[in-house]
Amino acid sequence: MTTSTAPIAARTASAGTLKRALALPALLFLVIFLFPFIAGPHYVILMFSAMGYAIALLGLNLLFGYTGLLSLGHAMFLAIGAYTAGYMTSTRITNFELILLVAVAIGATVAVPIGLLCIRYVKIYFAMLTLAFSMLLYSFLFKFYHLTGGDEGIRIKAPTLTAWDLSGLDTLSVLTGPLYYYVFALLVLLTALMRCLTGSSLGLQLRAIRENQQKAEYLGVNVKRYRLVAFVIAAVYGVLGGVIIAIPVGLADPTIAYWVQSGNLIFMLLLGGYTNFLGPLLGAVVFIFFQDQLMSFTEYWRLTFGVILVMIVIFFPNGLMAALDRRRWWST
Amino acid sequence: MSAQSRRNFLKLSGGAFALGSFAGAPAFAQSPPVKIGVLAARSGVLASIGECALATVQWWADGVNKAGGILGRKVELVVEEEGNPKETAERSRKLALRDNVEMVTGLISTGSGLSVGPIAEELKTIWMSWDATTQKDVEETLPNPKYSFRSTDNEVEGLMASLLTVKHFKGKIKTVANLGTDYSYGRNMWETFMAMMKKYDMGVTPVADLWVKVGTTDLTTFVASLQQAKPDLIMSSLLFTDAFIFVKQAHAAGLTGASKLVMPAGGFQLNEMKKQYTPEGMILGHNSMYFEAPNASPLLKEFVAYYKGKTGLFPHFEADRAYSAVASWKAGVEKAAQQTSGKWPSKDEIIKAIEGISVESLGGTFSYRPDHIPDCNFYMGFTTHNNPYDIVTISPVETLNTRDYQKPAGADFFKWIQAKQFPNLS
Amino acid sequence: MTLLQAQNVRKLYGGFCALDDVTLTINDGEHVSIIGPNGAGKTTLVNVLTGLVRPTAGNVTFKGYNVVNLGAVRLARLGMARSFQLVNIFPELSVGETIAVAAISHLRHGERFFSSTARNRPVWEIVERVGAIFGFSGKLDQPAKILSQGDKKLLDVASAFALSPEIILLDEPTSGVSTADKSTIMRVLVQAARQMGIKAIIQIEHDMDIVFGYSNRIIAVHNGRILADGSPASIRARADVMATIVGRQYDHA
Amino acid sequence: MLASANILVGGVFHAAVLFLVAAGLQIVFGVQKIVNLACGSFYALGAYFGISALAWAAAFEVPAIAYIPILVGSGLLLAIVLGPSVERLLRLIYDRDEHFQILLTFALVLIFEDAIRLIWGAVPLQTINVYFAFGELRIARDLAIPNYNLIVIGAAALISAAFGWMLRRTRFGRIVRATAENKQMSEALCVDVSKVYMAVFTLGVALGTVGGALVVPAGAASIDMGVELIVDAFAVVIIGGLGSMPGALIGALIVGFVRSAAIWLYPEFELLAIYVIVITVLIVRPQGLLARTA
Repeated sequence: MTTSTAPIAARTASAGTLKRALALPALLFLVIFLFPFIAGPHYVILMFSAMGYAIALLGLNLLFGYTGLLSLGHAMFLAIGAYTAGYMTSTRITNFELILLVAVAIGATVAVPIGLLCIRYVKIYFAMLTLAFSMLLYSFLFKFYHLTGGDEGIRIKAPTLTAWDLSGLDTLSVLTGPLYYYVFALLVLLTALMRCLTGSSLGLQLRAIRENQQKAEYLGVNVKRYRLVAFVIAAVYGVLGGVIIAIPVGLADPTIAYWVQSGNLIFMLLLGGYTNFLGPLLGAVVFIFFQDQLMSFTEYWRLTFGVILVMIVIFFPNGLMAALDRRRWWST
Repeated sequence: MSAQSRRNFLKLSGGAFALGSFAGAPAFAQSPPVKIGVLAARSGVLASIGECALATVQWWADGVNKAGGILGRKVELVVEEEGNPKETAERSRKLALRDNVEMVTGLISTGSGLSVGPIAEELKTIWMSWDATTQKDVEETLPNPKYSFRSTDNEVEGLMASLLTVKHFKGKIKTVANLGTDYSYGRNMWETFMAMMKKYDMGVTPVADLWVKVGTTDLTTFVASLQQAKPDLIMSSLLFTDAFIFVKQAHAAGLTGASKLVMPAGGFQLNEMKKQYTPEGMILGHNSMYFEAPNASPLLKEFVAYYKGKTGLFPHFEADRAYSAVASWKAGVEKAAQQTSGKWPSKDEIIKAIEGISVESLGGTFSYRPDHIPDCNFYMGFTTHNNPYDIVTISPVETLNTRDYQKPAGADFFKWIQAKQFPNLS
Repeated sequence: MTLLQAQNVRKLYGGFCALDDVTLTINDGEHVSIIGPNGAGKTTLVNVLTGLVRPTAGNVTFKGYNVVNLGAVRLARLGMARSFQLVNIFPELSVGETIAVAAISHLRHGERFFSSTARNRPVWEIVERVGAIFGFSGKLDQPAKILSQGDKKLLDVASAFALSPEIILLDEPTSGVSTADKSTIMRVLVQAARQMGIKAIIQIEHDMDIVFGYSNRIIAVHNGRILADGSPASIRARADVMATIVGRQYDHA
Repeated sequence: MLASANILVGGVFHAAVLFLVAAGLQIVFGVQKIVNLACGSFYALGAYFGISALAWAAAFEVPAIAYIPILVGSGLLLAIVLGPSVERLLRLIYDRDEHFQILLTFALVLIFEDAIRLIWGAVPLQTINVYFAFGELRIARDLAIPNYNLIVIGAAALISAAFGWMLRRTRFGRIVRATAENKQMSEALCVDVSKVYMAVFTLGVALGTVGGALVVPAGAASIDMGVELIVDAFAVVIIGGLGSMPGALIGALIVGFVRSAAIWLYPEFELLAIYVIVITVLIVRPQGLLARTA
């Protein structure tokens, strides 16, 4: 990642600099928090799925930004999340926390074997192997329709929360109300957790692995184990994101795992700025809302996105955050 | 909690462009235009089908506006794209919540139908579907839909094709093969076909069961496998580009000489079923609209001329699906308005009016049953080369009405077939 | 007490015999210089001793474990560190962070996923101490990629030292540095070794002033075989060895 | 039994199609270490452009034997226009991490899909009557193999042979292989690497466009054919071994036969079979069957 920026600020940042450093994330979370009061229901539901993408991208950036592994198959974990929600709600288990827990369990159990295979490779081989696995899942979901519903997929009914009694509300007010803030809390929690992980020895050692695998090994960094840890954490975040993204859609179907969706996830990451901890959050929000407007504006929105991605890759590799976070408080 | 705040913080003005054209439209009263949301596929396999249906809706809107609009209000189309289920769900919510359209019409793929159906009910927005119906769609997901009006059951085409097969090939065929399109529609067709073969104890044994992924462009291996199986008759539910590519490559390999072909939905690709490689005597279905229907209505003739002029192609049955959806809704609005003395009726009143309504659509009379499933004509027949075009046409044209060939509301399809006495075909 | 032992080690690259039947032991308190002409097999020897390269025959044991089966990570944990001939650093990481990676391994804090590294006092104490010894105190926050070539090499060595290993193998630590600075670097290495409690240093070296000035044992390697192995005085006395290795009589003042 | 010969030919035909695209992917990766996600899009563009070229030529009542040269010519022409311009785009980021090069080609996939619909529209297109213009090889009463399929197989074999000969025998081939082995060294020996990269990338694109043009008469051109084909081409290249041309041939034959066998024996398994093979190869022999060590 020759274009990355300088490392995290000096160990003991003074109070002033810390305050300024927190301004950016605080603003971002404030906007998301206040969104249901300031925007119409359509946009609030868009933000709902943007939060799902943000969570998935936080995990993916642990792989791409921190460990330097480009996964072209991360959408398979979105699909695992969606189908878990589908299977559970269709057997009348609609408790949201339970769905998330089961999704995490399944995501982790799938991610460990796949991770063990994939982390032995880097660069192009890792990208192609992850792509092959996601297309394997796509074909399975598509072909074995007795189990997975094939192209029809599986219906996802609106989940229920233990703390809140949602029975009185219709799906729209659930999505723009209590469930929105539940997912918001989850986003804050998972962002804090990821911040803690990347600030811990794991974060530093993953970056060392990214920079120079051999040197890291000779300094006692267990490359295989930490790459697997990063892969499984990324998968778990991906599965959680998958559950959240699928709820407003109300359907888990094979197209979620198609390889072009994994490409879009990386696009969002680049748009936000993968060399920045907050890149995933900003990338998800900007991409979702920009796509919403672009799709209504022109039927050739893929062409426009393609051109934008070319511009980002060539001229703005560090994405939007590089412009916003001048002092690089949050760089990976 | 969900604030309906008017002050829209993001001021992301809906970029959706209005489509109704103005050529010679009469001056409209100051009443606001009636916005109709259109979800049309623009990319991937469904692109050509979506574009045909969209062109039909646009033609319908121009006609309506020229004749004074609906209850004096000009029709304005807000077009969005039918993509994968996630994108389609977002677009349908945008139409309902952001553009607050009066009604949403569209959708061809089953996946997007399954996600938009519940959203239409949730947002209390009338959805007049073009296609997007499968067995599963009907049973569990929307047991008694209020705002969604869906299309005919999938199996109708399979039923009719089976009856034609029984009528013309009973005793003449021993072995059959399936070349199914690999999604729910294809499975429904094959299950229906085999159930009908059993009902009329045709004594046929299936010798091949092949499934083609939608959009495949190289079917040489499928053709070769069918030649290996040597079936007397091939029932193929293919309906996308793979449909005519199969016929073309089958002809090249001599398969169409040996086996009879049944393509209940092949009419989707009527412009590509060239005489050059499409055999005569193939059962070809045109669903609810055949551009050369025997007693074609002036409406159909006018539309076919318009469409051929605009695109150089003949319209396929998605045009009728689109036309019947929007025309039924307009008729429903106007019928409901009689009770409300000309005032724009409420959604519930419109829904009640549409149930049981029947309109003159491109493919003939089209009416909605109380359970929101339509009844209409279906056209099927044996292909022939004697026509002035470079494509095959069908003759004689069997016109069958779904009243006799579509299971009643809530019935189990396979039990219904066993019991039903189908009228014998002409 | 023997730290590192090589038994009848042979290494063939296709037909070429890089190491031919090498047996040696490294003990506590030794500062070994490995000398020999280019292509004599010095780097191959260090690579075999550190498990980077698998010997064709024979084996190398460190604290009773076979070096090759251990792998670099467990070797580092057990107390063996090395630097590389070509500079091996983390370009995007800061100087402080590079040293911190080694400190974390040494302190076994590698699994502390939920405590912030920035507030981990023991790690940064090692970083500051090693940084001070190697003269990086002012540059701890600079990304490694903008350091000079010499500083990069020094950082590579410094990070190896930060592991506080028992034995450290250095592949030409002073190469590419002006002769004036060579001795300052050597003084830093010796001082660091003493402060970090390093028991043995093995150093590939070409500069005879350094070899005879600092090491207390010299191994002369030629054509993959050990020509001579002994104290600096005994090696200098061997005219044949000095002729092949140095090419002339060397009389260190 | 004869019919199973037909399945064999079907498998070889599918393999020929896959080989043309995979070879384009392979040569570009071999030399420039770039995995071109847009190889399928060039294939689709070649198909559409081939249709337009033939339609244009039909206006001049061109004889049947001219069809193949027109198709191949249109593919080459398109490659000469597209190849250099895309390569110049990639050149801006050669110094960057290879992830960025893959992502740039992903952007091209998005661009080309819409560009095709913009230029040629959404309705699937067919060429004028080429497929039947070359008659057929009658094996039995109602069992024939269209000669056009054999022509495509022949063309693919010819192209792979010419390719192999070019790489091994010609001076340009040696330079290409040298640059593949060690870019710095060949630069030091005053090889203008940027010209080699341009030529190689254009060659890769040409394999895709010519492949698309040659194959389209047997079927039709549809918008999403590019996106679908990419995944199969990946499978071929992984199985055969990244960077090895003979590997692309072996990989294409394996995928071609596995697909036709699965279609006949166990349809559910058709799609899955390919990916299972890919993953087993990547685990057992990561560098692929024929490539040198990874």
